[in-house]
Amino acid sequence: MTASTFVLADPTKCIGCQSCEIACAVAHLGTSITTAGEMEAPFQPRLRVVRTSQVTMPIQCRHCEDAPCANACPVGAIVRQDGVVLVKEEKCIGCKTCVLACPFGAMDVVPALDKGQRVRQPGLKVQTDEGAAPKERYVAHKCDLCIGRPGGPACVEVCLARALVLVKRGTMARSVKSRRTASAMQIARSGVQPAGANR
Amino acid sequence: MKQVLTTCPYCGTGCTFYLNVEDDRIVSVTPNDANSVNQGILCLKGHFGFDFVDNKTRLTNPLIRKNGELVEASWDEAIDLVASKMKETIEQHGPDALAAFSSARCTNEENYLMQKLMRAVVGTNNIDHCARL
Amino acid sequence: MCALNAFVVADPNKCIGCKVCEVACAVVHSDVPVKTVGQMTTPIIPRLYLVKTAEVTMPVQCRHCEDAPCANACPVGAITQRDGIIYVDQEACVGCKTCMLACPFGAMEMVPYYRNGERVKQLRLTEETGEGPVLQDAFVASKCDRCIGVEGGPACVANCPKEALRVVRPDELRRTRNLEAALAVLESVKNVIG
Amino acid sequence: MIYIDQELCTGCRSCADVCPVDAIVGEFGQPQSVDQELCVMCGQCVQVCSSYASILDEGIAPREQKLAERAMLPSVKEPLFAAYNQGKALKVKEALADPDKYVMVQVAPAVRVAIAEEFGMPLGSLAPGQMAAALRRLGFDRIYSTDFTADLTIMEEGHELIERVTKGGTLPMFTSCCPAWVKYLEQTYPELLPHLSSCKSPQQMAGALFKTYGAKVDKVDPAKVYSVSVMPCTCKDFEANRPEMKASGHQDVDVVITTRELAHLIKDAGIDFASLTEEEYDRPLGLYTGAGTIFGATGGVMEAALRTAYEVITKKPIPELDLEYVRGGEGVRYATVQVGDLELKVCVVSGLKHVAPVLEQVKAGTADFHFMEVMTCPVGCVSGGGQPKALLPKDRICARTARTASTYKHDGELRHRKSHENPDIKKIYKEFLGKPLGEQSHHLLHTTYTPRRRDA
Amino acid sequence: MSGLGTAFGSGAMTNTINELQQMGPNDAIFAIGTNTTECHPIIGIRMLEAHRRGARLIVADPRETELAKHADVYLRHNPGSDVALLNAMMYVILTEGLADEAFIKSRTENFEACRETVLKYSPERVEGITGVPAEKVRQAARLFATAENGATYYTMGITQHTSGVDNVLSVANLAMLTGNLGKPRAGVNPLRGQNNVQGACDMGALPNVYPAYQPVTDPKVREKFEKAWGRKLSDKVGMAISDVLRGIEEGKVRFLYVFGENPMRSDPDVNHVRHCLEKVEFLVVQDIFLTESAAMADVVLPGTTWAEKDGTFSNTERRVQRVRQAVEPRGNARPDWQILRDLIRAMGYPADYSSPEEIFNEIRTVAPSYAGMTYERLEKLGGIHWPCPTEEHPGTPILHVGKFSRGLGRFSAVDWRPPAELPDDEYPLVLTTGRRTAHYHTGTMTRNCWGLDGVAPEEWVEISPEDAADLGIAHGDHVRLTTRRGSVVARAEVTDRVPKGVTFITFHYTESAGNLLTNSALDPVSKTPEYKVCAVRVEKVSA
Repeated sequence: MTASTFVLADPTKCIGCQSCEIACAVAHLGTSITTAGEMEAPFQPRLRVVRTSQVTMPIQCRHCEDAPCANACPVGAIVRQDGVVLVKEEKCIGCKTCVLACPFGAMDVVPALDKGQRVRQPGLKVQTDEGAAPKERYVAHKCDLCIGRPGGPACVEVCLARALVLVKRGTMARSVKSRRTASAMQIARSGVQPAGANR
Repeated sequence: MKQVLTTCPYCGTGCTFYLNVEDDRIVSVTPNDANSVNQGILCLKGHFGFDFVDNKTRLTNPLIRKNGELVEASWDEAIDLVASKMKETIEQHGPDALAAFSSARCTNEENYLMQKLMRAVVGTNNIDHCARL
Repeated sequence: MCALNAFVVADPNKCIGCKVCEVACAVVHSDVPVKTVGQMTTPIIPRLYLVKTAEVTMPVQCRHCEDAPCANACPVGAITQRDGIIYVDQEACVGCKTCMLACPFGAMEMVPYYRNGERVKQLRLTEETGEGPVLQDAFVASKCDRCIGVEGGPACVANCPKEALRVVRPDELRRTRNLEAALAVLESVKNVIG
Repeated sequence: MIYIDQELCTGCRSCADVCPVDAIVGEFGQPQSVDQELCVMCGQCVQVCSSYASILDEGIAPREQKLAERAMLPSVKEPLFAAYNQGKALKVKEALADPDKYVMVQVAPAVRVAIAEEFGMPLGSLAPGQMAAALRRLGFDRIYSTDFTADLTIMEEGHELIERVTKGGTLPMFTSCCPAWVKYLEQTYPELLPHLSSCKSPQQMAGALFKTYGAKVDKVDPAKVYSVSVMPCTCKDFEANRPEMKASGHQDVDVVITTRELAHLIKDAGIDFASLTEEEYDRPLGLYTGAGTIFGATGGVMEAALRTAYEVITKKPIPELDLEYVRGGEGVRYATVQVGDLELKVCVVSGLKHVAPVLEQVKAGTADFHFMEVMTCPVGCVSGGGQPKALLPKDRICARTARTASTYKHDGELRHRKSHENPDIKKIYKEFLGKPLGEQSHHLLHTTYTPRRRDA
Repeated sequence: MSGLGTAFGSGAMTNTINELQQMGPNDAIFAIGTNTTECHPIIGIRMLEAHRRGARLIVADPRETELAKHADVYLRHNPGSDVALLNAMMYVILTEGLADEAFIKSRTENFEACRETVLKYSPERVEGITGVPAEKVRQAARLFATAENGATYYTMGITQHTSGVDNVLSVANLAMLTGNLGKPRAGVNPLRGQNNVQGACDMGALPNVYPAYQPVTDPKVREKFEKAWGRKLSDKVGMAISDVLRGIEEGKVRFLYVFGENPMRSDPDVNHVRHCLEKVEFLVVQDIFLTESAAMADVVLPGTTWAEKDGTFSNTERRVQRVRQAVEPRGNARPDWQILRDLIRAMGYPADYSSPEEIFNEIRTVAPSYAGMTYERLEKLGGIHWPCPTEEHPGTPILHVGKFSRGLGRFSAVDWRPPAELPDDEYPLVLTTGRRTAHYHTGTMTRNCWGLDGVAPEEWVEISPEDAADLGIAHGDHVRLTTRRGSVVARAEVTDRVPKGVTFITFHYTESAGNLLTNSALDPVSKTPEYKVCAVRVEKVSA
């Protein structure tokens, strides 16, 4: 089984423009943004830009090998498919346990859409002073790496600062390997010996 | 799909891009690579700032205020009303009683016509735009 | 867009299993004000439940699911959302227990119905006994209502001696976690570059 | 005796946190039990325990069985918790129903600021008159108050202190009215027992008087007198059952119930406590001063003693009656009081867990004070283990504050506020006891202690 | 415009954007009063890339912008203290012998007056005005002056002050002092905030100049235009926007034609603007949406968006580029040039243009800097920088090479003046304004874009953690901002991006219109309003 790939931003490059958020929302629309605007489709990106005086960068799912969201889901609505951790919307009950479980805040719960339109729940009504109205269905919502999109993740493609990269298993492996080599070289050069080696 | 190269309508950078058009509607934007200011990249306004064109609240007919309400009118009616009001004001109060704010968002050609209208046709230099704003 | 429904959740690493949360829950939901044990004439009927097994000790309560299966299952529409709370209208409940079947957390319970410290009786439902028909007690579905209208917020949170319970506002939580995650990346990038 | 119901305990050990003597044993997460030898029966564990018997739990014994195990009245409706004290209300109910028994009752100072809570009145409501009325409705023949013997304790203990200071007795002297404290000293610091005042507690003084002076006043056979006491305390029953407590020639106190149990009895009898009009306590053993009633609060014994000692020594009226410097909350307080030529140094310990360091000083001879009051419960008897139990932790604190406030309010409103000015105290010395520390006093009102150190 | 015109003879950006891509370790970027990564993201990205290649980056801004986070030296100066800061930098350059003496001698004039003034502004002395530690100013000055090439960039953070012209003159002084003009990777570069501000100015949509900055007061020029247009022309300088509004109040102006603008949102002190638009006898608004201003009009003319018409835009670096029609005009809307043409005709003046190209060709005959451009050349070259006097001329990417437009560069002696409105007990904080990446100007376009409004659907006012704590405001609370002119409600973003004492709001949102608050006090020369500083009171409003 291969490890998951994921998208990661470089906070030293990101300018916080939120292009990635729009690109993400558009990529998952299934229609043009003109139509989305006409339908008043909710704006629902699957990554969110953090922008504070300390740090600026989008945060999205890491597609954890042991995905806490999936392990926490009481109804088995979060699964892995070709290394991508995915929400099976039809199973989700909006309990938010996955939101609680995700250490990155990469999980959200948002109105479910069917061809850009919101979906009503069969039974649950929202009671307000004006009376009761059927509630819209909500589902867990997270990065799906734009699975099936020809150009790969839309956020990576649109980023003008080139701050977003798709970290692949191979990239990770090469980087880890080169760090190992560097680390060995450093020890060799500095003459550092493991404790007890002199004995 | 038709692709039309044009210049971004937002900030002053002057990025150029292709508008991708299907059935007379813009569906997406592709950044211009060659010989451009932006060289293959665009910001979010450049990429995603076009759908206002088809917004259903666009003005699509001239409006004339009648009995306090703005009501739809023909172009001839609207243009004639503006022209007659301009003439009337010039006659009664002189050309300097007219003023125009031109647009930093419209084309050079349009700005030229606007100032020409005020200077050559009306006869006043009361023309400005929001460069400072 | 309105915020996601908040909910209370316990930290199993802090919980000692003292049940103060359960008692506090029952106290604020008592329709007769009670301060001391002696004042209580009804059983303690909480809306969260201490789970105590060899592996875990913590109370479990409603997550106020956005698509509340309990509400979608209720045949009489007794469960609705009000002010971000999935709420049981006990007057409307018929005690069918479908909500109990639907809830994946075991957060729904069927409990004896009390009003003004007295058991509420059925309207006509009697049980045949040796001494003839006896009017039965009423039962209703009961679940966490996040202490709607209670000053100081949920009583379980306010009274936990170990601060093991907290109100989770999913949107806020996500924002905080996003920031922490971003700072972590920044730190690691700095380390690699520096 | 204090017990923990093994079926109900979740092993949270909240009780162990409040136990001053580490008598709660068991692993975290497992049902706990009480080491009866170490236990001083203060009942703080009973107050704090929140692990209740749930109606949803089908694996536990039925409620009727639990009530019987706890010797509680079957009519009790309140929820049951894991930690409990063995009740005596059934015995009282039995005695009241027995026409051959002449039932006298004493109620401790702290009961009157708490009992009303059990009937839905605000925490700390002051209700001495309604309580007297309720006791009368229950059928007690004589309604007396422990506050009277608290005044008497001051007379005896005050003189004992003066004597020890002036004649070179063992100093510092410790108060002896808290039975849990006495038991603690007996089992933990037996070598310091000579420091304890030889005075009996007010409960036991009352017991000794009920079946002597009280019987004589009422012209009844002391053997027929049944002596009941109502206490905020779960340890007073232990004290009443000490073998030496038979100065009257009979068991001085026959049975002790807690404030909560009195409430159970009142409810059991169908008495609507809240609507009762106030009634007086019987005389002579029911008339009390403010000094007697503040025994219920930490520092109260000290304050009452100082009010009397000052005037006895200086022969002048004390300039200020409210001695704020000995009042307070949980912990240790010190004060120095100028009494004539004497610079009297005092110490007040509230909460038994704070006393060990002070006792170590006494042992080492470095303790710089003459007189120490010790109360086992956090803020004295108002917070006793037999008091109404607050459902929420924050209300437990509110109740303590409110009951303390009511205690001092009651003190401020009483006609007499100094024990030696209680007319019935003067009368009992004149008619019966003679003088403080006199022969009759010595016989009825003073006692001795038993070292009970556990073998290592 | 006015400032750079005085100093150099031309008010435009002197160099080009793509020079940033050649910048490296010997070059310095000085960004003052520009939130470049947000307002000009492409240029911002180029700056950051240059910085990664080793170019020095100095940022001066009261707000800690994204660019500021990356700066080698970040000068967080108090709003409205720019002249003091710039003079202090020049003080360091002068006193440490870092000035380009040769350049000053050969290319400039009036240096002594400037020098005399600058020497009053030691970094230590002005710390109280700028709030910037003297050592930081010294670092910044050295970093900039010792670079081989230093390019200065600014936007409205410099110009939108009552001292806006002074600020610009100071920036020009600094560039001349360090010899950073007339060469690549240098210059004074005001970044235009709107797609065709440069073009509108070039076309003479200004009260004092004809196309190509030819003064209306110059008789020779006027004669030329009278001949070209066949009409007698006014020799009187016209009214600027603020004058027009006052003119309406005074009953002098009775007819107002507002073309593609929304003064009800873009102008300062909106309540005052509303009053004027209500008062004017006849108001014509030509726009694509029924804006707040259009809703008040007597006649509304539906124009078209840029995608529905042909023409040219001139970008911030004087590069003229084509705009091409991609879709048909919506409904009965018409390209704005057609509307104007028809109106001119209706007024009885000949106008028979059948395409924008014909208009452009007329422009070429009257605007010498555009004379050499044709639609064909623009097509081929992608764009041409003016001045381009002949059809053989390649255009002019860099201005003032070898010689300034006015001959010698002119130093000015500029003293610092405080902003018009300062905080007091009643309005204890400073309010400054600006933009966010996702939105543009009054939001007429971007608020109607699904994605752009999606990422920034509402106003978030920036307030420092210290001020927020003092005022009992938590992140996300609704707050009311009140100035002497009005008040708005928005949500609070508690952030260190703004210093203690400063709050920030945009002017993108109708529902929280920042310009209800701003001060209409003007720079006496440029007539630019002081958007960047006014006094404000902030309070929490309960939900």
